[in-house]
Amino acid sequence: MTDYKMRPVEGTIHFDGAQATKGFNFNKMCFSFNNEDARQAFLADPEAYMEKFKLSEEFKQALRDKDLNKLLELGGSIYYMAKLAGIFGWNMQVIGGMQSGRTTEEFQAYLDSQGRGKTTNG
Amino acid sequence: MTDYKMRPVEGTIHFDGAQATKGFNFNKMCFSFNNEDARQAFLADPEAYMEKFKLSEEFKQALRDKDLNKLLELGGSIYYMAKLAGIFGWNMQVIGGMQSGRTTEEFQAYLDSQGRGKTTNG
Amino acid sequence: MAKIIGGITTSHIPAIGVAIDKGLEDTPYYRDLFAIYPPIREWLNEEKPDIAVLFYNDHGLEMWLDKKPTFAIGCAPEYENADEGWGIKPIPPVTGETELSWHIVNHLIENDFDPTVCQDIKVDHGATVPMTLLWPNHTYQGIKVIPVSINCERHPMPKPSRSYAFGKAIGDAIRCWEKDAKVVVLGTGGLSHQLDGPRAGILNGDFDNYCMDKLVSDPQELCKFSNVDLIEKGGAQMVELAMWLAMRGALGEGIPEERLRNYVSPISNTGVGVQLLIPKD
Amino acid sequence: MAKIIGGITTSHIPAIGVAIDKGLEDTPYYRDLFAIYPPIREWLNEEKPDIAVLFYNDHGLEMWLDKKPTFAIGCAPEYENADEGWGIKPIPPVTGETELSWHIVNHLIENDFDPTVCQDIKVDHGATVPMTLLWPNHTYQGIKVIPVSINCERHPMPKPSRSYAFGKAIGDAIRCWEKDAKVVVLGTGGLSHQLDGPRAGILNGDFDNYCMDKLVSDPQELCKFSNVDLIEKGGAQMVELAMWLAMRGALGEGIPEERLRNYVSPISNTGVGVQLLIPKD
Ligand SMILES: [Fe+3]
Ligand SMILES: [Fe+3]
Repeated sequence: MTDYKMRPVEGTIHFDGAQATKGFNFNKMCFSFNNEDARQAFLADPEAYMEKFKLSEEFKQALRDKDLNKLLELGGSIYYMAKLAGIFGWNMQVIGGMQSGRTTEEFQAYLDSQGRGKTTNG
Repeated sequence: MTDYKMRPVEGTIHFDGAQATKGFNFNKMCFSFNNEDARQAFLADPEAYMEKFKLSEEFKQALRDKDLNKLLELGGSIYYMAKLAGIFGWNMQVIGGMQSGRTTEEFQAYLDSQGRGKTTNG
Repeated sequence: MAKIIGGITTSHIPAIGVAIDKGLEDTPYYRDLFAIYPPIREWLNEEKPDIAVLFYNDHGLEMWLDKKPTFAIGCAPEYENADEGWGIKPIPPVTGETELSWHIVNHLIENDFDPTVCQDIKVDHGATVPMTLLWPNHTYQGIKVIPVSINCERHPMPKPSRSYAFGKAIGDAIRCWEKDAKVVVLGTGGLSHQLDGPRAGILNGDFDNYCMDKLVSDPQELCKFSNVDLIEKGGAQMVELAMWLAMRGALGEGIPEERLRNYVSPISNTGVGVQLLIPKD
Repeated sequence: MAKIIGGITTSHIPAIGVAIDKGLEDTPYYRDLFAIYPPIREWLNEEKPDIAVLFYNDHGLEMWLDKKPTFAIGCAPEYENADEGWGIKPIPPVTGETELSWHIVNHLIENDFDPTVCQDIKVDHGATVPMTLLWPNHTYQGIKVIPVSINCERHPMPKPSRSYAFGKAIGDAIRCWEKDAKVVVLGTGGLSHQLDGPRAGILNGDFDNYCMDKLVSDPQELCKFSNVDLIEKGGAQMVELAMWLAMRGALGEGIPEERLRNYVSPISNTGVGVQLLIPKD
């Protein structure tokens, strides 16, 4: 018998079958944001738009709160959630900061602290 | 080196990659016939409907002629073409006859000649 | 642990669905065919499986050429069906079983299969006709279903040996699922028929019965066929044997008991086989 | 006969596409990164490949959870791209190469891979950013492209060893295509990055360079990793190494020449590696 449970990694929620099942409606809503009209419809009336995709109250509240970690925990996939960036004017450093409890500047500094100086070129 | 050409079978056009490429627009049109409104739109104005799906003149003429073998030869897939049955009121014995050069009755007799008597039950 | 209690093969041709809709089961044309279903239903009523893993092929409802999977497995809580263009009546949705679905998907990926994983698909008559035949009057809604589709439309199609191996991996996955559940595996479609071209109408009852024999005793023999071999022997749609092989693969290596068999030809343009196989413990 | 003349790895992060759109290539932030592309373009200009086989992953444009392929291969004459929701500009479509696509599909099915076969898909930045980087100013329209996508979003994802084997089978298929054609293989995405969760922002330059070393000399070492191993070492999106492994698989068994390498970190949230590998004859 094989154990298919993925080994946990701290600070990471594996987007697996269980998560994908829980988050389906939410991810479907975010998937719709590939379309500009959909983004405008959401911005015009977020509550109605969330209702249209049958989001649970937990999902609705997490999105009202822009609580990205909560959305991940509930079953959000970062690939579809990234489309929220277009709606709210975030970039990946903003999102990174929001999730890791840093300001955008702190997040940028964290990135730089790990990377810069390791450039190999040629 | 492997030869991927499928062995020919008489009276049969293998629906392979080359056929699927040639027949894409036609099959896409037939795929649309899963929808009742689409079937009605086709019936109301077949020429406009074929044009909308950018069918080649060869495909258009074969469909005007209801020449099923020609449609297969051009790249039609029987799975999507079967949806024409709903539009034209054919069943599978009618279609079988049309393709094998038989009346529907002859086609039914051909089927029966091969099958009946081979029943095993229990 | 989950247990596979049996395998059932059955045709899924639309004509059968239409015959049920119209109440034609007891007419001379259909009587011999429908005679087999009451004893199978009786077995199902006695055994009461919790879950059906249903191998079928999509005929142009959901698995369109835009993105056509070789193997696709449903992971949805529910599967709708829909208008297919020629008059079969849609039925209320079948219920899914997401937990076992994902368990199977995990097992398949671990074992180097490359399925397309479906959280939102409609199933066509390939799935709904067998459900209606085996669990009539909407009783199918009492069983959870995992639809698994195999490309039988556009070449290249999976080799018969690959479909068998795919089914075998799914059987292994079911047997290592930690929940107590009784699972029945359905192989639908076939047997000999050809819908397209000048050769339309070919049937091969001898080959069909050979396939049913070997399916029980020695499925490896059937795995030696290429899809063109099958087309030559039983017509272009004989390739639907893929689903029978997948079902048989799921039953495992030992020779199962063949509890029931039926073969009637032609129904519509098809040689229609039905089998009930019980795996040895 | 067709010949694989080289393999190129490159990131496909949207930030790079945006930087090109805005003309930021020569700013301090981007200079080191963009320095590598002129020599690669020079090599491309000299070698003039006819076809690019491009491994990428879809990020939620076309391969939605409804029917998510493990491996998908394009067989279309043309691939559009589209609005992805956060501001990268769509570019004119890339041109396909259906004949080689189908040849590859036939070879894959023959060798027990189970791809989803795509006659009509849109490609996302995973494919368009590399095309724009390597063939700027719309010159990518002069090369035929076969996009091949690998699921890097939802677990279970193909094992690194499976992605390598998949690429290897595609390489074998290319080498046995009877047409004279020069083919370049592109592995896009990676390297270390994590976009999601409290651990967002992790980078691992040492591991990235280790991967680039082993990709050349001993890709089997990388095939020993599970996807969780990669996530631990390089973040949740380190799994995009799948495309690098597929590219390397396509180059064949021998150790290629590493003609060029570049590594800059961070660009956006990512450790960005670029390599040009030339297979030995
Ligand atoms: Fe069928
Ligand atoms: Fe990516």
